[in-house]
Amino acid sequence: MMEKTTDPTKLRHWEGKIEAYWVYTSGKAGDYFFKRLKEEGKFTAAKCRKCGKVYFPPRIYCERDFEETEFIDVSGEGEVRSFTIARLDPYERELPKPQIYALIHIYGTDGSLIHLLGEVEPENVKIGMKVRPVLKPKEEREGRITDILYFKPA
Amino acid sequence: MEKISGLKFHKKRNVAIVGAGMTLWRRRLLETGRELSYLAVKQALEEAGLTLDDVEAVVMGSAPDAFDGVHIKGDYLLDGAGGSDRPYVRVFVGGGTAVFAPIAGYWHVASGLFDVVLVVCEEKMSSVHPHAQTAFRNIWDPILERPLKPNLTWIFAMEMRRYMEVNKVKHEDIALVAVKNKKNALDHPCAQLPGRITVEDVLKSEPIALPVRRLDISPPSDGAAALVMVAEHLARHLTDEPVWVTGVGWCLDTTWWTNRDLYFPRYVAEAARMAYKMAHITDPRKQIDVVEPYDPFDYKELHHLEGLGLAKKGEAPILTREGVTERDGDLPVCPSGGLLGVGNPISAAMGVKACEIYWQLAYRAGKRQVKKEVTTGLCQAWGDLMQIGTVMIMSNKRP
Amino acid sequence: MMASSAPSSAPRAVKKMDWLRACPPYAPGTYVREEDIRGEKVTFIEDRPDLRYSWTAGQAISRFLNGLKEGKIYGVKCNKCRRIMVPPRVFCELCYKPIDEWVELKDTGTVLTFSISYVGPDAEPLPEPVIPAVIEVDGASPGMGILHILGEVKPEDVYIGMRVKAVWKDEKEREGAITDIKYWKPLEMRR
Amino acid sequence: MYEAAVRAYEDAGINPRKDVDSFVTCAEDFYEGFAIFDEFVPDQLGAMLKPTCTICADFLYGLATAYMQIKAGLADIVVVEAHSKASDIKTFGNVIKHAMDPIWLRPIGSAHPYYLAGLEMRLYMHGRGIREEDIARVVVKNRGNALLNPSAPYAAKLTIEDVLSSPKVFDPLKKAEIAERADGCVVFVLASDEVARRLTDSPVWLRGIGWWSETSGYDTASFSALYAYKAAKMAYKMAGITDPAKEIDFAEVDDRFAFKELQHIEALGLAKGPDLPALISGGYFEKDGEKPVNVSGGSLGCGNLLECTGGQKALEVVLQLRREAGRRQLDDCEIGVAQSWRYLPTNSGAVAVFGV
Repeated sequence: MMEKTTDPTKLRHWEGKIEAYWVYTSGKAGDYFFKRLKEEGKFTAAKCRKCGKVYFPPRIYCERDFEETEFIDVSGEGEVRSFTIARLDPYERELPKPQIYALIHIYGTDGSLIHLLGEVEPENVKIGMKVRPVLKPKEEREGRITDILYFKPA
Repeated sequence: MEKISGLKFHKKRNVAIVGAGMTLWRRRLLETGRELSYLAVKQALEEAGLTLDDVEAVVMGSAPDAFDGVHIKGDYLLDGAGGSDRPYVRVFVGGGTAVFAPIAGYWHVASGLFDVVLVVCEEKMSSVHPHAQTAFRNIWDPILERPLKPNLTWIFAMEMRRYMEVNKVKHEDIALVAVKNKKNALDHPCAQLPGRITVEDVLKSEPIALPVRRLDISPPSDGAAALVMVAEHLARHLTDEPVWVTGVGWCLDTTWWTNRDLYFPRYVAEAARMAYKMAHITDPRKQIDVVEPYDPFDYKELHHLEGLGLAKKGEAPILTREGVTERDGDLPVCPSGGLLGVGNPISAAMGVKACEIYWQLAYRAGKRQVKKEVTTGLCQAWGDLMQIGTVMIMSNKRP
Repeated sequence: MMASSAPSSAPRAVKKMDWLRACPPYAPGTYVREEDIRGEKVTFIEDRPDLRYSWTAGQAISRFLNGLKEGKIYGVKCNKCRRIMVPPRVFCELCYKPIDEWVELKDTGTVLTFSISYVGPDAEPLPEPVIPAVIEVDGASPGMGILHILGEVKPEDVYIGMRVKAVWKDEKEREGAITDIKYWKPLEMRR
Repeated sequence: MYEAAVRAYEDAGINPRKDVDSFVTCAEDFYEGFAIFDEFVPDQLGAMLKPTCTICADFLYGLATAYMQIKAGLADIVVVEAHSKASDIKTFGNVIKHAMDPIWLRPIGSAHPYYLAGLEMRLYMHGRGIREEDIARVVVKNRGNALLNPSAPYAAKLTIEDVLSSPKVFDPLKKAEIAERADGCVVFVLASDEVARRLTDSPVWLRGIGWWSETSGYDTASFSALYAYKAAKMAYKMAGITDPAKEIDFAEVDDRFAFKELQHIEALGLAKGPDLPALISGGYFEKDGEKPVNVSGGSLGCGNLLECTGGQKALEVVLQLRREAGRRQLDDCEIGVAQSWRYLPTNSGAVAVFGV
């Protein structure tokens, strides 16, 4: 038998990282949604031409029927289905300020959006609470989901 | 060398392919990976005359998560691939996935668990930056190789040089493959880099990692492809021209690639041996009518033809020079235009490998249809660190 | 304004009979050029995640790296198939049994294959080409190579079968890494 | 990996270089820090130059793959491997975050992606009338069970108060309700009916296997472990089980977040949702209870083994059925079920039914 190294200082570790970054295109439905959000501040959902299910975030296809969808306008308002108060960052360190994440049902759609809540204290958030989106000023918008700063009580 | 056992074949059930589809292949597409998968699946289902409701299970084939830049990529792509509300699994053997995903589809059906299975392959290589090759930084051993700052092309270049040295092959002969495949791709509606080039063009193109030059390499692409596989009793209902899967094989060689002689792909030979045994093929050169070997680099087509036993060692360049591998030749090779001409979205290469053989055997390849009469075709892919061979044999005659 | 998200390049549903005449595939998809991204003609998002790992080297590679620090190349031997292997491993992949002993190899070898690379890991052009090679290390069984770099030689002078020798970093600078060998230099020239 | 494989081969009395027809590994690239992990698999398993492949899924999906290969007539003996080298990952939160949709979800806020579990937990409690102490009991039970399991690194004697007072890091989710990570490896050898009978007198049979995906997006997800319900339905059908609450003797379910155990118990049909609070406080799922769940200590006790989670579950079921579970051996068990989930942020999972 080969002798074994038992001294832990002699057993080696090798530090490394994934040296890459990524650029993601928003996709066909996403590109349409974000351009409208950026330029007009409007929200878009997608309705299945066959079963009528309304997707939010919008998609170019219905995931159940594989039929095409058509874009429809929605207000962007909705209500809180669930929420959590997050206190840790991805490194499991305390966040400087807790963040309230909410799963928001968007009115006029069968879908939901996960986003932050703002202008509300954690203890006042309730399931079923009506909320509406707060957008960045038009000149600061980049055509990204972060153009929505947060949702606030309506 | 010890005798190694391979797959066993007490075949239980015949499996047929009844539809295929693929998207445009380009350096970058607007669509997300999910949307690309949807576009390919939609076509495949239409060709099969089925709806998503009929699909019982889905197999996804997608290569490194580092391309798309999504961890657990299979579950991210799920809904676009038609995986919602049904059994769904992703398989991944590097570039070999292009033929391995349909092999996995085969066992889903052959096992008797499912009658209709969708096989989807997707790759969005444009997401990773600064370059598609960046994703390949992480294929190397992090301790022994990454510190030497390797580029993906190195292994190919070293394999190509070894192949040229042992078999006494000239670069001119290898370049003929790039010329042929790019020309074939002129007839492919999805093609990214079709064209008429000469051997001179290849030999004078920019050096990347010699002996590999720019035109020896296939381009990185975004794209998706899909196949529909069904059990025998359904195939007859759906179409008069099903294409049957008659043989499969796959084989993974040791991780220690620097300990192997790279001139011959023994993993491809082993995988082919298994597939031939299952398909009852004893003389592949005579019994196989059309072939789509994996051609990410031009020399790879030759290397793989020899691994598949379709040419003797060192004979593949001669067949190419004599025009045997042209679309109107005796053994058409990469009639689709291959990866060199149509593009190389790693796993989605299924579109020009398994899908193309299906179209050829169903006589649906249009302008790409080979001249000779075809009954049996073979597709093959390769991947990892020069390690894996995946082979599938199809026939338009029921086994 | 766009009324529908229908993929513009895909025709409407084709009936089954038409397929016999139509030549698949349809090829839908929307091509985006590099300048469309740079000119922000399409929306996109960039992410630079911090993904870090600390890989355990394990018994065999730890000893190998520690050996490099001392200026030695270690291999291992399997007494069943009698192969002397490098890089070292704790078990023999052919016999599927634990390795039997350590063997100190020489720091000379033979080039099995090589490339002349004009690009770095991200496909970026290099100011000077580098010459990666698989080097069969003397003292190990035939064909047992490692990946490394050649130096002190012009690209056009390298050939398969060339005898080479490791050029080590200064003892003080060595850190127990594969780069403790700076490169391998030729011991001879053809012609 | 090598050590686990050697033990499995010795146990089965086989030589991997000669007897095994096919090898299956279960891995995801970013859990490993490689771009193509498949490369590094064959040697350790004795699989060089053999049919070997990677499934990007949990260990139980690997069992499903092996099952299909055997049923399709491609193989008589298949080896399935899964492992976790979680300690190699320096930035686990970022790795999980990398699995989120890059356009719609990843850029939102700057919290650890565990917040997704916090959202789901509140939705679940709200919908089912589950209280925080019911969920805390899961932690007490599982980490307590782990005291009898020598492989479990997170064994502890806790009280409900200990758990309830643990910081609400993703309110209502508490720190103590999140399984810590661990390293480990599980290797199984599967054989066809005929070959299994030749190899041993007392094989454990894989009676049923099911896997299911609900959807990929949070916008269409049920947040009620529908994936486990459908996967179980598929596995039970195969195993001929019609009344799981009666026919199944014990279960190992995914409990990487404590509330998930309750969700999964319900999905597997082991108890009805409204009865859960009473059953858990009555000790129904304890080691000496009516329907023991996670006797091994579960993931809360054994650690989050990433893609090997299903491996830990399946191993425990097999050990129990073989009466080799040592001090935590259950009496009278003939049918056990193992269940796993593909972790955040997915809605997919698998179920395996084993019997003697």
